[in-house]
Amino acid sequence: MRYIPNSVEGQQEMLREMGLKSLEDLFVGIPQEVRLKTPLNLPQAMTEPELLEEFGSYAGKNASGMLSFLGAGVNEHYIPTVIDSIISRGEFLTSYTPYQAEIAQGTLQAIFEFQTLMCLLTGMEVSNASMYDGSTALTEAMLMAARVAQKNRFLMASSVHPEYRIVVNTYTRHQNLKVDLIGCADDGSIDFTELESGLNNDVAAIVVQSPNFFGNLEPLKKLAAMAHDCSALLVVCVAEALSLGIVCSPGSAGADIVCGEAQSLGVPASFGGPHVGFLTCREKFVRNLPGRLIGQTVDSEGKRGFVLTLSTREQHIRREKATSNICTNQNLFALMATIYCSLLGKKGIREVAAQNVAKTQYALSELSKIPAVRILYPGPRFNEIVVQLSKPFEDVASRFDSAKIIPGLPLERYYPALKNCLLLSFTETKSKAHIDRLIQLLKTL
Amino acid sequence: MRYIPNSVEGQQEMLREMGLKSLEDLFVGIPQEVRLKTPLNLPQAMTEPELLEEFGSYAGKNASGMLSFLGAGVNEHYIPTVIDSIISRGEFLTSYTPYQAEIAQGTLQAIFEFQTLMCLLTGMEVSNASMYDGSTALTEAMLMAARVAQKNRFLMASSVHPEYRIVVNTYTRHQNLKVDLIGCADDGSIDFTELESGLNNDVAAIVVQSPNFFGNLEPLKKLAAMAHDCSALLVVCVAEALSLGIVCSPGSAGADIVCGEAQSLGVPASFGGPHVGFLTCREKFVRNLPGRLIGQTVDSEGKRGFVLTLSTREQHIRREKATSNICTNQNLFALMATIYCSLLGKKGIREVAAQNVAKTQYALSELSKIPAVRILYPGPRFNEIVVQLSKPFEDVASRFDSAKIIPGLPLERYYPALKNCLLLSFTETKSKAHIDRLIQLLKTL
Amino acid sequence: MTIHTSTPHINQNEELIFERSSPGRVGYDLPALDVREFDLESALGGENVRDFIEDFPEVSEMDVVRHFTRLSTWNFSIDAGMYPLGSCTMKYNPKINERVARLEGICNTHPLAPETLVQGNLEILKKLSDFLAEITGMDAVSLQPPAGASGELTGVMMIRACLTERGNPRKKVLIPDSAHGTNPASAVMAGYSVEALKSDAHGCVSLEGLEAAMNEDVAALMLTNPNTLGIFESHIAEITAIIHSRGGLVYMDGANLNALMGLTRPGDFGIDVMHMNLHKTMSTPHGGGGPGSGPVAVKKFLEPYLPSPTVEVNQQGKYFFNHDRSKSIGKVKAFYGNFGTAVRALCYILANGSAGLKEASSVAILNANYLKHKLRDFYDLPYDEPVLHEVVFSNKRQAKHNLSVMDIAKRLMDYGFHPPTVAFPLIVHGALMIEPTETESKEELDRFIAAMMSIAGEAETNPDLLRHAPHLTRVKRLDEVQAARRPVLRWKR
Amino acid sequence: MTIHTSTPHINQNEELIFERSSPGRVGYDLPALDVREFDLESALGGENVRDFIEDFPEVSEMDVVRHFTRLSTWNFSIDAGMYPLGSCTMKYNPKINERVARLEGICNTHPLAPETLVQGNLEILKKLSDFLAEITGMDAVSLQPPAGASGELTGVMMIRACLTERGNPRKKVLIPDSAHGTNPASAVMAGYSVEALKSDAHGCVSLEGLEAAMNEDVAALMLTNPNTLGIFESHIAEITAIIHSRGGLVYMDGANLNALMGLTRPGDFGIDVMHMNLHKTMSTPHGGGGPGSGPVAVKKFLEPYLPSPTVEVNQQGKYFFNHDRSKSIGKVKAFYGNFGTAVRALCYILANGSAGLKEASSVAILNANYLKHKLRDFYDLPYDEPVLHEVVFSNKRQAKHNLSVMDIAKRLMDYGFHPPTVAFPLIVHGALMIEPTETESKEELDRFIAAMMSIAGEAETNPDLLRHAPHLTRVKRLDEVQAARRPVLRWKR
Ligand SMILES: Cc1ncc(COP(=O)(O)O)c(C=O)c1O
Ligand SMILES: Cc1ncc(COP(=O)(O)O)c(C=O)c1O
Repeated sequence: MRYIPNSVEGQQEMLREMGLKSLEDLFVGIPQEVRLKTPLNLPQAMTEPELLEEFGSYAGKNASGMLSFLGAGVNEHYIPTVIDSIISRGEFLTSYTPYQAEIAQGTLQAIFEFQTLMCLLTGMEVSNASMYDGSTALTEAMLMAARVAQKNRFLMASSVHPEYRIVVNTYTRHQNLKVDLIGCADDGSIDFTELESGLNNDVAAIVVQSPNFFGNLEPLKKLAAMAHDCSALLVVCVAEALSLGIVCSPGSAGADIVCGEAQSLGVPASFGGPHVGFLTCREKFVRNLPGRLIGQTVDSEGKRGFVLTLSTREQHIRREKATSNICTNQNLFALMATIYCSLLGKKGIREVAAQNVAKTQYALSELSKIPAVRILYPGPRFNEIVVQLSKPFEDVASRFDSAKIIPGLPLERYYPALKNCLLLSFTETKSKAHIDRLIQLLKTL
Repeated sequence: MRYIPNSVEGQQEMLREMGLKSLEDLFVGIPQEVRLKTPLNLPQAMTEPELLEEFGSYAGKNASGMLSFLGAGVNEHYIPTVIDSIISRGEFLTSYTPYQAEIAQGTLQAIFEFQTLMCLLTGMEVSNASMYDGSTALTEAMLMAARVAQKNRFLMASSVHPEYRIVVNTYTRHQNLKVDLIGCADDGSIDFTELESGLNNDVAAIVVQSPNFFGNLEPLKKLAAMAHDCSALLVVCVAEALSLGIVCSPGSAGADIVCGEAQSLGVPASFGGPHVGFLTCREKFVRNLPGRLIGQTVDSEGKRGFVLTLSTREQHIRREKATSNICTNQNLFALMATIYCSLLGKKGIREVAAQNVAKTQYALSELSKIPAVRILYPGPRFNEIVVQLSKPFEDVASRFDSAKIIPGLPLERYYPALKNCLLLSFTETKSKAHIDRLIQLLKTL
Repeated sequence: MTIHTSTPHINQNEELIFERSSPGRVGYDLPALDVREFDLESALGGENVRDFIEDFPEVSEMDVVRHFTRLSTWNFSIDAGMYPLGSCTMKYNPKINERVARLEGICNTHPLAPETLVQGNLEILKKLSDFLAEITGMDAVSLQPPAGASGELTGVMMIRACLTERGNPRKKVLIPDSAHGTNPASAVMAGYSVEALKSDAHGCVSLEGLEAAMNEDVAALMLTNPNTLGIFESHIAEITAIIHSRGGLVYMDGANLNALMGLTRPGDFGIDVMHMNLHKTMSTPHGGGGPGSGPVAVKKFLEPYLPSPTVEVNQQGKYFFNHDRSKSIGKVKAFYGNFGTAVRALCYILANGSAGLKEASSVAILNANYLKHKLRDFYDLPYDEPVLHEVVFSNKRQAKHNLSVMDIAKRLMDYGFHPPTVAFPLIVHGALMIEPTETESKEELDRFIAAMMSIAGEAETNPDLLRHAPHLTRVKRLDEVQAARRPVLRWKR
Repeated sequence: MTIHTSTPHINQNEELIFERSSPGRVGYDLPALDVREFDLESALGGENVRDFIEDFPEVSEMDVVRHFTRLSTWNFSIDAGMYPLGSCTMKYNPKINERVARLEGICNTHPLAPETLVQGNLEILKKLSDFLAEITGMDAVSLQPPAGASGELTGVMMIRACLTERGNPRKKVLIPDSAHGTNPASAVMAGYSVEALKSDAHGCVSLEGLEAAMNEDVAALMLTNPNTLGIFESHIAEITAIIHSRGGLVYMDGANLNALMGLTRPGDFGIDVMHMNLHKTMSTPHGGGGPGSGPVAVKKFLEPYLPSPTVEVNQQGKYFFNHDRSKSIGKVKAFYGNFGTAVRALCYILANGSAGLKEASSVAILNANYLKHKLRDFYDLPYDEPVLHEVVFSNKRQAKHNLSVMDIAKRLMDYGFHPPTVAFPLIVHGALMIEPTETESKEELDRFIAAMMSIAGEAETNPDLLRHAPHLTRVKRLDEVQAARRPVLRWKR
């Protein structure tokens, strides 16, 4: 096997040195009765050319050349070429968690930069080194909020990403945490009457996503005030990190914990993963923060360096008392986001975000001219729009297929009430011509 | 411009420090009358997404999915993935010629390995660090032979790659060297009666290619003996380097200079370049060798290291008296060949070569069953075959196109006598099914 | 240094990207906006419009390439040298995996695209699940957990769901004291309390101890096999019998699967549910700490509780996601897990085939035993048992010279090797946990052995050499205490 | 060291690939042969069948990755730091160039495929040729020459062909003594003798000298403009007039085109034929010494002599190769030149556009002049003339302390910079030829300046520090004399 250096002869030589005859002699620890007697039932080993053909055929079985307006937390943005050429370097790609700091300063400094960038984007004081994705980042944020607030009831907007809410429920069920859903108002933002009726002093945190699943921005200042009035926290989730390039930071609005998904920052859709979650908070909560943290320090000669720190929060030290069970995170993808933010920079991050707004507003004005299309949730939005078709979606789906357009996400699956509704995303990757193609088709439905 | 770090403000600051007002002030050296007054007439700058679209469209205008049997010195072989991931490392990709040895040992050691590998493949004693390609390697080999032999007449087989012969003529014309062509016999090898009649003591060298352009092996031992009998050299060109994995080395047959094209060793076709030429010879000729040479030495502490050496042969020292004008060579592609040979190794280089033989012999036996196809040049061959169709090629060309097959190279363009003849190549990348597809089609012509 | 394995070489300094920043510098460009600029106030709402982000970097593309290229040269990596981190299976990460994972048609697919348009991806998920089931001898697999810890949590949640349906979720989970920290942490997140099992004199689960601890309050045993000492639990049959006989389930931490492929299967020795680390056993790159992939594999009776959706095939051979699974524990991650990592793992399994995977495990075991054989005279071997893919030594002998295991680890850096895992497992005081993997050659192992021997010698003759190591790195030993005492977790102007 | 630009760091040792070899090891695999093994004797002829190649390496894929990865870390590169090699234009090599050049449909095309199947490639060649003609102000371009020297040879051959047709090829070529070594070498290969022109006090062509040298035996002048001192030949009009008036042609070595883009055009100041180095001006990577691309550009009257084939378009807008060109000099390389390099160059030109190329040259000039301004008080400036993209100092002051220019160069390595070009041009004794290019930032330039100043200081206070430099590299100063005296040009067992 080309991945295994030691040839059969080489193996024999090693066995001889150990005074053994065959590899079998090394398996003595495995009781005979549980040894596998037959070979595994797997395909014959494939060579490189065969592997390329095999995976080429998988790729071929996926549709290509579709014009897609899918977003819903996995957003199509332009990804600078530099990112992949840097993360392809073996030094970043094939190194482990930086347990031995003196020979891992590259990863450590880069993630220290990631932590700083996440703080700048969210307007918070501390960031961890990454979470698996937006859904687990939100879940950990809520578990953290419960620890901090020492309470167990949450008010969560129903406009939080449905996939995230399922993950939250999967975890919280086992922590006797109670999560009450708050519906959304006609403009798309959280329903305040419902919220007020649910809010009281045993609420650990109000949990919203902004921009929310329908693309609308939540009134965070107001929410922060309400939460703080009954000594609850405001947890804000951002599933479209790029929005922070043009939308005021949750930190500046008074959020206590800000988490989310940074896939928008240079990470390919990749069928839903790997992406990269982030989790930031106020400094005073840092010892309740889950996940790895990189800290600055000095070496024995006083030179600046970086190390993993505050590990007493973590499982390898605290075991069952740890703030979370997370160990391996999404380091390489946090690096991708770091490179993306560095390339785009102060000017770029805002320009890209502004282009998303402009494209979305153009689409909005064109969509509003189509009688057969109703636009829901008129509130302020970043780059997504919910529309309702006058016809059942099933009846027209084939029309979109033949036009090689994926119009967006049918919402009924997640929101049974939202019949024939589509969630459409309009990013900087969509030209006016692209948008017009969609509009033309919608007109003919 | 994203490639230029200094912003306009930054540029102004530098100008101020120099006591200047504008960039214009720096152009004083350029006389006003020759200054360009209007902008260059070039397209607007393109962004990355636009560039990807642009080049994607070029790729789209090239045919894809064709089954090609083209060879003729640009051979389709499987290229291990490792090669590209290694040469993509900035340390190899973005470094210059290793003039400063202490910070270029990576390139220097790798090319020292290349030189060794070329010596092993060709059976020669010395190799240079690479030539532009097979055609210029052959040309330089002949210029070198003239210097060594102190004679100016060559006998060159007409079965040497036609493109190479054109390049040879382009150069030799200016060195008053005389190149007489020797035709080939019915079996495909050089015509000995012609050769003998042309051979005498004022011949500098006999020049053959083996395998020759028709795929046949030349009787090198015999040719070496004849050449040496009249104190001429034998120059052997190898356009299909992989053949050396299974065919006896020209060195062992008595060749004096062996040159050729190493594209077969891990280099993509890339529409004819960049490829990599090699030039090897007997030790005694080394001071007449053109091009760069890497040599082993020690540092001030006695540690092994490598440097560019014997530069007194080269233009930057010897100027008009240099052995050649070559400066930049094909270093990165010599590295690719080095990685390829390392991966394939002793066992692999022979196995791949043997597979080429087997596929070619299979094709040969199938072809010989087709009445409408005549096989020329029955002599021993490596992986190419010349066939003659009973119909004019133009009449059937469209049949191949619609079958998405490129049957091979029509030879008439290079050899007017060879009407309706095709040169076909059968490498390890062709499955039995591929070959059968071609055979089926040929049967129906 | 007697052994000639590394030499210091010039290496670039580099500040933080923020310190490289200079006003007006850009490293990007964007196609010009082809629709009219829209008034941000009215689009976003006046109070929502953000100004430029203070302190965000301003650098050129060249600055970025150079910054991160320089940083990368400060890292040790598998591509550069032997990385024998115990429990981490740092094997060669094949380049072909990276290539196939980057195929346009695969890496640019949206998780919510209609299933008819992503049949290729579903086939990848299904194939990999089936292969992992075959390798582990289990009946069903979910690829959703993004890492090992997440796999553990998923597994324990399923155990809880199953027991709850049987009438009693029970209260606690038994975990050997040699287990990885994620085990207890995961058990707790699934709502259980944890009871630690003391390992016996052989480093294994003590049957007596287990007998004593096992009762109707115990939901499950979380077993790592081979355990973190590299030892296969020889009483595995008795262990699983004890748990099962009293209505408990057996969870296996499969992080050490690299010791078992083709040799024995958890499904055949009584395991009910387990996770694997594809970023260990299946050669997917660690990327400096992730992404990973921690699939869970279960026996038939637990299949209903697997996370949703599962990937299935209908009669027409069309693949589809089954979301309609009433007993499912739910989801532990949005969508379908770290798909990109799954692609690489599938490529690795296909490249190896049945024989290749068995050879991988066999040679991994050979290499570990070779190290054990060669180093046992120089380092204390707290548990001298037959080991499989890894071996654990301790610093007991060197401790006589007041040398910590960290001193030995840091000194190894000067020899050009990444240190083994240190201070884990916790049952070994001053543990040096060495896992060479099958992709190291005898020559590399011999160089490592020579380095370890040389260090053992230095410990006797010149302990300070270890105490102040590393000497050849661009930063000397870093002060972790100060980092924790006065945390600086981000750059500030 | 006062300036903190680099620090030594651990770096792996690595033997030759042959020394890593071990019997039976393989780093490849091949699909099983699907046709029957054929008797090699009968296929190749008995005496032709070769046995396994003695001493060919036997290593695994992992060995290969590690071997070359380690080697790579011994190289300095643009991606790692400033590389101010005069005359080499070591600018940033954009990553997007590498990506587009690797597009399947582009990199896997065969040069002899029917033209109808490679229209995209022909369009690439045509577009690039047209753009280069516009940039240089010439009328026609051939992309065939694989490097600069080959471009020179091609150009001079064309001059010879043209003059021959005019009745007399003439005998010699005039070349300033400041020219690059390839110029005389190329002229000779084209069948001319060479007469060197002494530069005047300003480092430029002396008009008197030229007047005196120019006669009916002179075929051409080979001029480098700006010349190798970075100086634009201010009397360019007179120079070309003198040559033309006596029936000669003017060739321009365009290696320094990075100083001229958008500012002035050779075609507009009397040049008849020139070459460019795309691997300098157009950002294609040097790859440690190639591949390059050295297109030739000519005025209309020389077009018939361009190498064959040329790329043309017919009325239907279809591209085709024109091989039927009776006056062509022939071919200087098989096929169409280094196509892959051309793809990268086209990508660079398109990325920059007209304004971008002008900015590139302008900033390249700015950076060079900034260095000149900052360093002139520390290093001797043999020709204090207005310079464009590069500046040449000498070691005159340091020579007082018996320091060679090499000592200065080697010492720069300790500071983390690649040294400038040394000992060229030959007209400057102890030349230090510095070309920063436009892709270096002011900060990087300032660090380089500080390093050069510090070294100037060390030359006074501690010359041995320079004499024994470099100190921080993995190998110390290498013995080039021994290498040449007892050449070892290959590994032997
Ligand atoms: C034995 C063991 N279990 C569990 C884990 C946790 O896996 P992960 O880091 O992927 O969450 C690890 C990896 O560190 C491990 O070594
Ligand atoms: C001024 C000048 N002319 C010609 C050349 C030769 O170019 P190449 O090395 O591409 O043959 C060079 C490059 O070294 C050069 O600097």
